[in-house]
Amino acid sequence: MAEECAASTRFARERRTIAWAWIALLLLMLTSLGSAYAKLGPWNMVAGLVIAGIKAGIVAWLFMRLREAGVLIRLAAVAGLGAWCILLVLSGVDYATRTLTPTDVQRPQQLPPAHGAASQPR
Amino acid sequence: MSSATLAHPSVDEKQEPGTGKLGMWVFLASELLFFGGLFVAYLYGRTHFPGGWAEASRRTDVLLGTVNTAVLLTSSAAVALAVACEEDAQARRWTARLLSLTAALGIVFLLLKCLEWHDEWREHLVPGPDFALHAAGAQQFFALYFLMTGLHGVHMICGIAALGLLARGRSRGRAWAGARELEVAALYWHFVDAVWIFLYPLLYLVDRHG
Amino acid sequence: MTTDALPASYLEDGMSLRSWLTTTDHKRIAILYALSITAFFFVGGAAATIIRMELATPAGDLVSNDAYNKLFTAHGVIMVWLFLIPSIPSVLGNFLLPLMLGARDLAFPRLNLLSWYLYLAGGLITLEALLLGGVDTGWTFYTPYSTMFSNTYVVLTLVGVFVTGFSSILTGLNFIVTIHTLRAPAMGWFKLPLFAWAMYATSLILVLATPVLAITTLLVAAERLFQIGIFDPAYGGDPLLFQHLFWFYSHPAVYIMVLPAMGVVSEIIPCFARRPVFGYDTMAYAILAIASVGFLVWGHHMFVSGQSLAASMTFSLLSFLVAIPSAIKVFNWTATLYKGSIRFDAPMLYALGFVGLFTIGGLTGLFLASLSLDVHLTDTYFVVAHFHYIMVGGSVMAYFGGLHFWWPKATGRMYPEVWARIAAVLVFIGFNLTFFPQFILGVEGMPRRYHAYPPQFQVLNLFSSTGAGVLAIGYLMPLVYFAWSMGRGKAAGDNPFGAQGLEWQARSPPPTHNFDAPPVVPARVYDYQADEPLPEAAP
Amino acid sequence: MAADTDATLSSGFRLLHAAASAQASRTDALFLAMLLLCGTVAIVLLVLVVWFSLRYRRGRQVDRTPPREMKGIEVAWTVTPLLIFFGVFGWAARDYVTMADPPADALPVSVVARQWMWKLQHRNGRREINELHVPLGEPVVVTMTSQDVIHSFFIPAFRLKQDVLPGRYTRLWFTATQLGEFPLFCSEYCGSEHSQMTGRVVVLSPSDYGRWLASGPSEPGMAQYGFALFRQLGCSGCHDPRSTIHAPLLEGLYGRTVHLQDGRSLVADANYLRDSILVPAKDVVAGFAPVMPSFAGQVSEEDLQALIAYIQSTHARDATP
Repeated sequence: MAEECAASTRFARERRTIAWAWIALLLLMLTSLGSAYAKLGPWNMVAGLVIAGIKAGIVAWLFMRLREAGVLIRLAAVAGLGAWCILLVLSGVDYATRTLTPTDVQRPQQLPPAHGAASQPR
Repeated sequence: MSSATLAHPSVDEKQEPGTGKLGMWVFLASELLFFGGLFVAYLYGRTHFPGGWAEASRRTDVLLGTVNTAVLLTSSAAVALAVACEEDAQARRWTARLLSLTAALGIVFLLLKCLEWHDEWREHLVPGPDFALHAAGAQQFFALYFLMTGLHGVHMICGIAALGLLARGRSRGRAWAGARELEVAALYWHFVDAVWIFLYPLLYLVDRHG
Repeated sequence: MTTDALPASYLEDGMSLRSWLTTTDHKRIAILYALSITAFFFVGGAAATIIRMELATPAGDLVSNDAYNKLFTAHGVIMVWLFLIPSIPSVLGNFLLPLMLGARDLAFPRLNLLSWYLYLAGGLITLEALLLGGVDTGWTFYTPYSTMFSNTYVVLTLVGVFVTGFSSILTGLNFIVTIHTLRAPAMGWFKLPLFAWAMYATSLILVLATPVLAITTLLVAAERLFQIGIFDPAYGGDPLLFQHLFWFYSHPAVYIMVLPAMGVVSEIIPCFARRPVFGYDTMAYAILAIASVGFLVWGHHMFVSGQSLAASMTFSLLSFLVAIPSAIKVFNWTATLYKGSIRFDAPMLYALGFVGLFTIGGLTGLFLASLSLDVHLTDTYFVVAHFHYIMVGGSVMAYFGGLHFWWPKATGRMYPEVWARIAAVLVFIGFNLTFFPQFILGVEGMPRRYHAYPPQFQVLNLFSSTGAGVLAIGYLMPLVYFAWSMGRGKAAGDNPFGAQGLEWQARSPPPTHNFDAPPVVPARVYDYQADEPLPEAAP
Repeated sequence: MAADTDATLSSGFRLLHAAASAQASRTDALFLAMLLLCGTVAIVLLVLVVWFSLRYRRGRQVDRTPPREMKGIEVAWTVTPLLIFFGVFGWAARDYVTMADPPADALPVSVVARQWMWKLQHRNGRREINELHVPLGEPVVVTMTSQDVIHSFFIPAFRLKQDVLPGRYTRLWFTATQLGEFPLFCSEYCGSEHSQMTGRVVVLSPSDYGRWLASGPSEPGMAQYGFALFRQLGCSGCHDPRSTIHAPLLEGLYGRTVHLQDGRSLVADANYLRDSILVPAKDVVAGFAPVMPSFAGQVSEEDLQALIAYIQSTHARDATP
């Protein structure tokens, strides 16, 4: 008997967290929508991404149960995020510090003919 | 030394509790890198052509986008509830219904998405010779828009198929539709939802006040 | 050969084609991989032979320039994705990992079979693209040439690469979960053989880097079919964005190719020197360091490509850091030989060859990591020689060493020792004769991927082409005597080389469920005694 | 550092190609330092491996008591390479930075790379194809862009290369320190004739350079440009004397009377050449099949004139291959 009521209280608690998480997600979505209409300039993107980060955090922490997951599962999640950040940060170093002197592309008069290749293999 | 008991993973990995979940999490890490490449391309475009991208983003249908996001967040909550119900003796009977609800919400999402794509196709927003907008980078935005939402759509279809199968298996009490398989499928669904959570602001909310 | 009391070995456990093609036994899947990558190895090798014959003379007179471009692309694509990346992980890793961990099979046996079918599908698609007319963009698919100016089968090849990449992601996933969950209970992380460590680190890279290749091929295909304007400057795209995404995968990919080789060598040298590996913990940390720092250095491929100065400086510094763990490993292998009792069987010859050639490959990598030297040396034959020293001198030598070392375990028969040693020496000589002249060609400024070249480079190119002939013979010999040994090789005992490791506690060839009795995990890993006499099982 | 250090091991054999620019001597110095450093490390390791292999081979009676664990040596051979690497990184980075910013008074040359040729233009409009004349001892900055794919402007003798990208400018600067002619390569794969996209850099004394710059026509040799097009459009595939395809020879065609398939005969003038390129089936030469594809829509006016100028320039020299 004892473990049943323990299980049912656990289920009740679980149900409550899911409900609250769901409401929080919807509210965050609306704030994100609202923030887009405010004139924040570059901060629009930052706000959008921060709110999305919080929503994704809720989904991962509660729905995907990272809260109770072992260190191994958390490591897997962090490893994926970390690798992507490396790609972003280091290619960002290039784009941030590149002195770009763009010029319009001087298209040649015509694309070099494919030496009479009838079909254009794709 | 104690003689090592031989770990006997029988043909399907039922024996070892953690392998399925760990396997899915490692797979989701690779999926995160898969979408990550697209997000890097997006950030390149947006930082180099803010004007063109803002104008192009205003042509996306923010209402449908927001409704779709709500639908997907609800479906994510539903599948989380299904996983919780599966672990509770009394509530187990709700699992199959909640899974079907999640799959149904997924289908609703895809239908709204196709509707949105059709509108954009009609307004000549599909990159090509007769592309409507002429701002620098606008065509690039819509190209990435279709690529990202298309790729996300493909992942949705896989998720809906998996959840549908599990719902049917669960309602018929099949062995392969147990709590562990359900949790793994739910992890995948939450990931697809998390990707959309990032797609929503990046594609629809670039610049609404302009 | 197996006493009838014990169950049949995995080879005789059902000989029908169906049993082989629907097997989920990791050992059979390893054999399926071995056969398929050997086939692709000889296709890629054939392309290499024609290239070397073409380059024997300055004028481009053997094949037309388009044919030459398609040949070196085919050589690159096939060797990288269809041979090198799957070679050690999918063949030796698949076969040995469960055995080394004392497990019955990998964590997801059916996923393992799916990996092979995906690999085969990807390989056949790539081969089809080749037969239809080939692709001439180089294995690097640089835009805007690959997206706008090449009228060859680029998209079809990219689909092949995408599918093969997906197969290697699944293999990586399988290995990571297996090493985490299916180790024998007494086998802690620091009792894992270094080969298992290498498989773990390689799998991390496979899982975290290959998806970026997949999305890059998708973007190139989309750009080529629908002009999405991500890489095409006319629509505001940036060709360097492609290079960033491509090299983010492709540099860790070269560690995917060399780390398993390091694992194999770390198993062979202690066994034939009868000495525990020098500094086991450092070696394990070095493997993880190579895998993780390997993600930070891709920009050294782009020093002259128009990348910003600050980015080039950052990547150059990080590239020097990634050289440290590799240096440590080479020092540790050399130190392992100290006070050993060294035997020069074929696996040991290949392993020592690996140490020598990988050292030269690694050191020349330092030349390319230094910024001002790279401005002169990149895109020349210096780079071609550098990566061939690491991939062919390193990974292929170690792969052959591993094949010889575990051949008795896989087939229950010994390979012919004398012929194997001749082949090893021939490969070593042929390799050096082929690729060392290319270092000098690179310093003198001969650019890469040239169909015809100025006459002053001919002498060294002639050396290189003759060396390629010797190398080709060296590679053909194992094909012959391995086939011979399948039929009439001497029966090998369960542990012909007196090696440590759980795989040697199983029978040769092992039964389908690997161990008749649960293996005993030794207290210390690589517990070799140099001074005790060797069991006389070996010839 | 003498201006033109040559690392010549023996008199004949030249390890390093002639160093003909200020940057080249600095790069060569670092190259030699690295060669010595890495060479010693490689030799030390080789000697160790061979010595251990011989001394401790199986069956040889020698002391094999296992050595005690030496943590110190492991730290040593981690920290020492680290310090050396920082040194090398700093040296190389210093040179790289000087390569990256050209002096203000450098002589500007603009380069447009297109599939399989280099088009260069000097300050006063003097244009060249696949050739670059530069003065000795004066810094020259080359500003480059590409019309199609990525190329790479590579001069081995100057130890310099720089990729040339479409849609943006990239720069490369040097100070030539040796007179003479040095090969120019394209070192980034750019398609079928990547290996033909070569040229030369000619270093003249400042006075000769001044005379050369002022004298030549501002237009590049139209015939030169025509010849490059003749090859690039594939005409040489058929009309080249060595070609296996049965096509009329164009050497010295201009001004010759041509007998056509339908019995007519006419003098091969510019219009005839122009029509034969755009509508080949109109005037088929006697004894030849009308298989030539039309190039209408693929060649602009400027290309046509260049092709015709090229054919004019071939005036009846004997068609030796």
